[in-house]
Amino acid sequence: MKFAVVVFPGSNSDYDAFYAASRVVGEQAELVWHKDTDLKGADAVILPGGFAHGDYLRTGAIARFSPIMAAVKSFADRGGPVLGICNGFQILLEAGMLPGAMVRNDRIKFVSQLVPIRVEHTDTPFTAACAPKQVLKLPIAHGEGNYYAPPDQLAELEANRQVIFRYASAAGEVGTEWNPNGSLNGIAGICNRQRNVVGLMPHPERAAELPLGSADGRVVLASVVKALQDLKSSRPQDLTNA
Amino acid sequence: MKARVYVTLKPSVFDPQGRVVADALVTLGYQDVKDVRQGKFFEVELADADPAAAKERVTEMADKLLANPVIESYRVEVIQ
Amino acid sequence: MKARVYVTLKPSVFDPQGRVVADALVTLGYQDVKDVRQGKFFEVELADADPAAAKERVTEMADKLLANPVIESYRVEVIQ
Amino acid sequence: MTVIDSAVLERHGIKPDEYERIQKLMGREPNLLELGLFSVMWSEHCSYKSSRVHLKTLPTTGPRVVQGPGENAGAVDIGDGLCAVFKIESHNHPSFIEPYQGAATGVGGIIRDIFTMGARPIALLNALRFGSLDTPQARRIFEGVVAGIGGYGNSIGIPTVGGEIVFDERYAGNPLVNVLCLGIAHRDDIIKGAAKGTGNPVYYVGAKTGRDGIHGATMASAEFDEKSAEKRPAVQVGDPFMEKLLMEACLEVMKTGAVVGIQDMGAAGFTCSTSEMGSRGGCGMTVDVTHVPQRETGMTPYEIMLSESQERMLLVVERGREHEVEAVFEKWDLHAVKVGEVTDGHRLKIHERGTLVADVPNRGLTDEAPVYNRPMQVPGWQKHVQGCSFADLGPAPSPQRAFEQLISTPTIASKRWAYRQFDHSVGTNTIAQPGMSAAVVRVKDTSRALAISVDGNGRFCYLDPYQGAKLVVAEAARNVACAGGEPIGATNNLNFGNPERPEIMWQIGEAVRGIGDACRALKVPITGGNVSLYNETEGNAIFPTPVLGVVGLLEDASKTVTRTFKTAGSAVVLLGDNLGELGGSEYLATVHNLVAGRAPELDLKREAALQALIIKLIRNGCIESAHDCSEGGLAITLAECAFDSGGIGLSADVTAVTHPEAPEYAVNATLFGESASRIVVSVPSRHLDVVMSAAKDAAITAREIGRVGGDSIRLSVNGEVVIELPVADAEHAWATAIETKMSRKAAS
Ligand SMILES: Nc1ncnc2c1ncn2[C@@H]1O[C@H](COP(=O)(O)OP(=O)(O)O)[C@@H](O)[C@H]1O
Ligand SMILES: [Mg+2]
Repeated sequence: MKFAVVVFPGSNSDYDAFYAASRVVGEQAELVWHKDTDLKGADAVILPGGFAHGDYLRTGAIARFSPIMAAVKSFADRGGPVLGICNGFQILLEAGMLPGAMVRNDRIKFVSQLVPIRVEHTDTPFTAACAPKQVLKLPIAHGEGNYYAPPDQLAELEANRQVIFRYASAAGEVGTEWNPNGSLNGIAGICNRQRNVVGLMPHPERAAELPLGSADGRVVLASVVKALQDLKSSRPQDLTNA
Repeated sequence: MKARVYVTLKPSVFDPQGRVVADALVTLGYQDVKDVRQGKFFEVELADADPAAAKERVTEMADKLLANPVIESYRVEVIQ
Repeated sequence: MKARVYVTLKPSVFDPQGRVVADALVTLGYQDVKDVRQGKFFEVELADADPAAAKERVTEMADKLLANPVIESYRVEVIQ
Repeated sequence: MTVIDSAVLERHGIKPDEYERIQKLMGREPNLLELGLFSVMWSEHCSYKSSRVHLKTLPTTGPRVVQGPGENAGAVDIGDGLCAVFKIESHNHPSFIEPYQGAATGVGGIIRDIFTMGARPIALLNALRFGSLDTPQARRIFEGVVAGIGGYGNSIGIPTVGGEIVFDERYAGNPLVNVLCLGIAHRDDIIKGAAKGTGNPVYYVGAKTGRDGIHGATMASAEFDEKSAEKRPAVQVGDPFMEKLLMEACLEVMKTGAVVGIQDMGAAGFTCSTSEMGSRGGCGMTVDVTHVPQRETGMTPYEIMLSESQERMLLVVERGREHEVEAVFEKWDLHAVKVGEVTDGHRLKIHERGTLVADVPNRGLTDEAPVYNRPMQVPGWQKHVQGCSFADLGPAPSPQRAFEQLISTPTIASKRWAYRQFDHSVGTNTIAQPGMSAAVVRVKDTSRALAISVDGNGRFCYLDPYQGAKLVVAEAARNVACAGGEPIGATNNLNFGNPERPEIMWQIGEAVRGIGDACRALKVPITGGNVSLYNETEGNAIFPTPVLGVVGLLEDASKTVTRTFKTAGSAVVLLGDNLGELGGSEYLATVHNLVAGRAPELDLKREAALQALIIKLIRNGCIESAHDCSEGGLAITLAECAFDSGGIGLSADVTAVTHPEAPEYAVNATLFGESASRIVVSVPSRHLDVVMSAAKDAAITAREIGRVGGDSIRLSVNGEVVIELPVADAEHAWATAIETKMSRKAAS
């Protein structure tokens, strides 16, 4: 399969995602410039981490207007798997492709450390290869990862099982003591109603090899490979390129 | 022609920065500080001359880009 | 008793944020945007009731904490 | 047209004899603009006029050196046709005036030096000095500097992987912010900051020029006094987003092969880049300031030439290939504008709307800047501070109490409060993260990794600048070796006071001599560095603080080890001799509030042998962990091996040293002395014999002093337990000491 990794001005984990997808997971990957208008026939799209446009206005606020985003939207509307990592997640929120918004970390400061997160649901293309409630050790590196959604919307998210990752203890317990940024309900990642668009603050692409401190992130990218194979075997023609 | 857009977090949204500032003020000895909310504003300079038109355009900018309706509300004010 | 402190970068100080926002607005089609400067403001709620006293105290707070005198200037305004 | 009187010269920091020299070089009176050019280029910061004669004595060559001092950064060969390109820079004065922006722009500046060479930056480190965290001012500066370093590095996406932080009152009025950046380049892609080819166009790209930073270079060359407040409009604001675009665009533009030379505009801005590129290339340059993109209106040529606005680059492009270059910059929404041309001869000609406003010999600004052999004199107090009468210290405090005091003293405590604000995982190369002593980054597409450490020790250098500097080189190299890296190159940052004072000049001379001797003995060439002088406030100089950044090479990245214990039952072995030297130790400073005594001895031959040994042991996979003994001595080093290990403790028993001048201090000297050339390793029993015999062959003392295991730190001297506490408690105190002080913020 083929990953498209979108490069926004100010993206800084774009090559990390490209490297993990191509060199670690061993699939095809292509970096796609934000001014492009097509996704080069990719089967899955990654919006990478970084500081698009410096995050000078609000994280992701300006990037959502990039020409490529129209293609990403329609790709997602056709059911194509889209993963937003950190800044990519923030862009998906600003673009309205995922519900809610990010505010400053409750302790204000930028946080950079390895944290455990719990996989809440495995029925998304980016958790398909995970074990239920599997705990992944992934690095976070953000100043605005404090997820917010209005009460009704939050309730809806939970009801629809759209919370995909939650900050947790190494043993998988959830609670404020393991919440690094004040996110409501300890949310680290969510998906859309159709479950094909996933966003998370932690960086799976930066934890795909043991020497880097954790290889737990690999399964997130490996999942989409599996998901697409399952999809292909269930449906002859790949709908994402339809 | 100048306009200002004031953007604040909605009351329902927790404002960590305001909170930290409030705490700092109290520790500095300003016991009477009850609460602090932090906001931002943009001073937009336009070529356009007509106040009414300017207000409309700037409001549009705020809707589209300067504020995030999920968490923020804004106020537009034309200066001169 | 509420007061607002508006903090802006001194005119001579470069404002990258403002520049990026201005560029974004232009690319969004607002060609008539000449310049944008970004600032922040603090809404301080005080137990203290007397406006004059409040203004004085809040000005002190701005000096001490809310504004960075090296690169920023501020304006205090008592609301009610 | 202003007449150039003594007041004007004063304002430009130009001494009368220097002005005569200028007139000679010019063959006439300079105009005000020309004077401005000389004043910034002849400032200490740009000209190294006080340090040059000493820097010349440093060893700068070696089989791996591809680029020594003189370019934007140094480069060493790391195999597979790749080079490590690295340099350290200081931003001390700006960080004192505006901590966040000062530190941020410091990071931005050193990053430009690296990608200017055609290298992709992959790692940042920093060496920081602040006053005591018990003062609000030090906390404010510390908080701002750390936020600024993170704010810039995190945004541009270069991981901050290591550094060191020391807190001492001597830095209260003069914090130090030294930042090292390392990048990787293909040997053949390295590009220099030289202009060549008459008629080639000169391009300006990046941020617009404003009035910020004017005379920053001269400011960085003057002492602080109450008047420095007036210099405040000079504050520059960093724009990491712009720099990110510049970095990507420049690296892409270099691939076209159309770039002849390139240089960033740092200190002395446009003046420095135009004159240096000209004189390096042995040609001249003509520019018209009218074409320079300007942020503010009504800027004069003087302001444009001297502005230190950040995130700007100057390129010389092959004539006829302009469009290729412009196209790349356009892609990144950057607009490269032609501002001039390369010319024959050696003159820098500056025009405004076509009329010539300045015409100077570019070498006069650079190579022919004054060089001073300033008088040096041993400070009167030097001998005095080297003495230390333990008699006056009263009874020796209990080791347990001293230990507990030491693990929570900010200089020794974990620096996680700081580095958790630094993105260290971006780039997916970081193998040894901040907190693990030397940083280790892998080199993608090879089996190799680089170990990097920055170290300084102002206290040792204060007691003995020559000895102290040698110890600093040894520690930095030892830290790198403890990660398995073979030291292959070093950069240095000389932070000192006012060189016009003979005592300070003596410290500088001695320190440089020490660095040279140590680097020669350890075969580590100096490939570059930076000098920051006039670090004084109201006549109080900082400790003389040379900071060394050493880069080491691991052929096999997978072999690297960290400081932390891995398995219970392994043997704890001390390599090197425990001499119990307390002079200048953290123990004396923290427990007795005393900076005195002789700096520890250092036998460079033994140090070299020790480093060769540890590198070999790590390569052969005989040891599980290695940690160099530095601040806090053996006791703290052993504790640090237990910290971050997941709670694995140890119990060890060491032989007491003899401490003639004060026998009752023998135990504390044994535990907290800071003798050089010592490493604590943990060894699985099956490898113990190999390790011991390898040490024997290397003529390095090796003693098995204890065992890894249990959940407490249990240290005995001559069989008697003197320190015992649960790892969890000790680690908690060590890990949270700084955040505790920082959260008590406005309290005092
Ligand atoms: N400013 C900093 N930024 C990043 N890491 C730091 C900083 N200060 C200290 N560290 C990390 O803390 C650890 C301890 O540093 P140090 O006390 O100098 O020990 P050592 O000299 O043995 O490396 C090192 O891994 C270092 O990289
Ligand atoms: Mg050190």
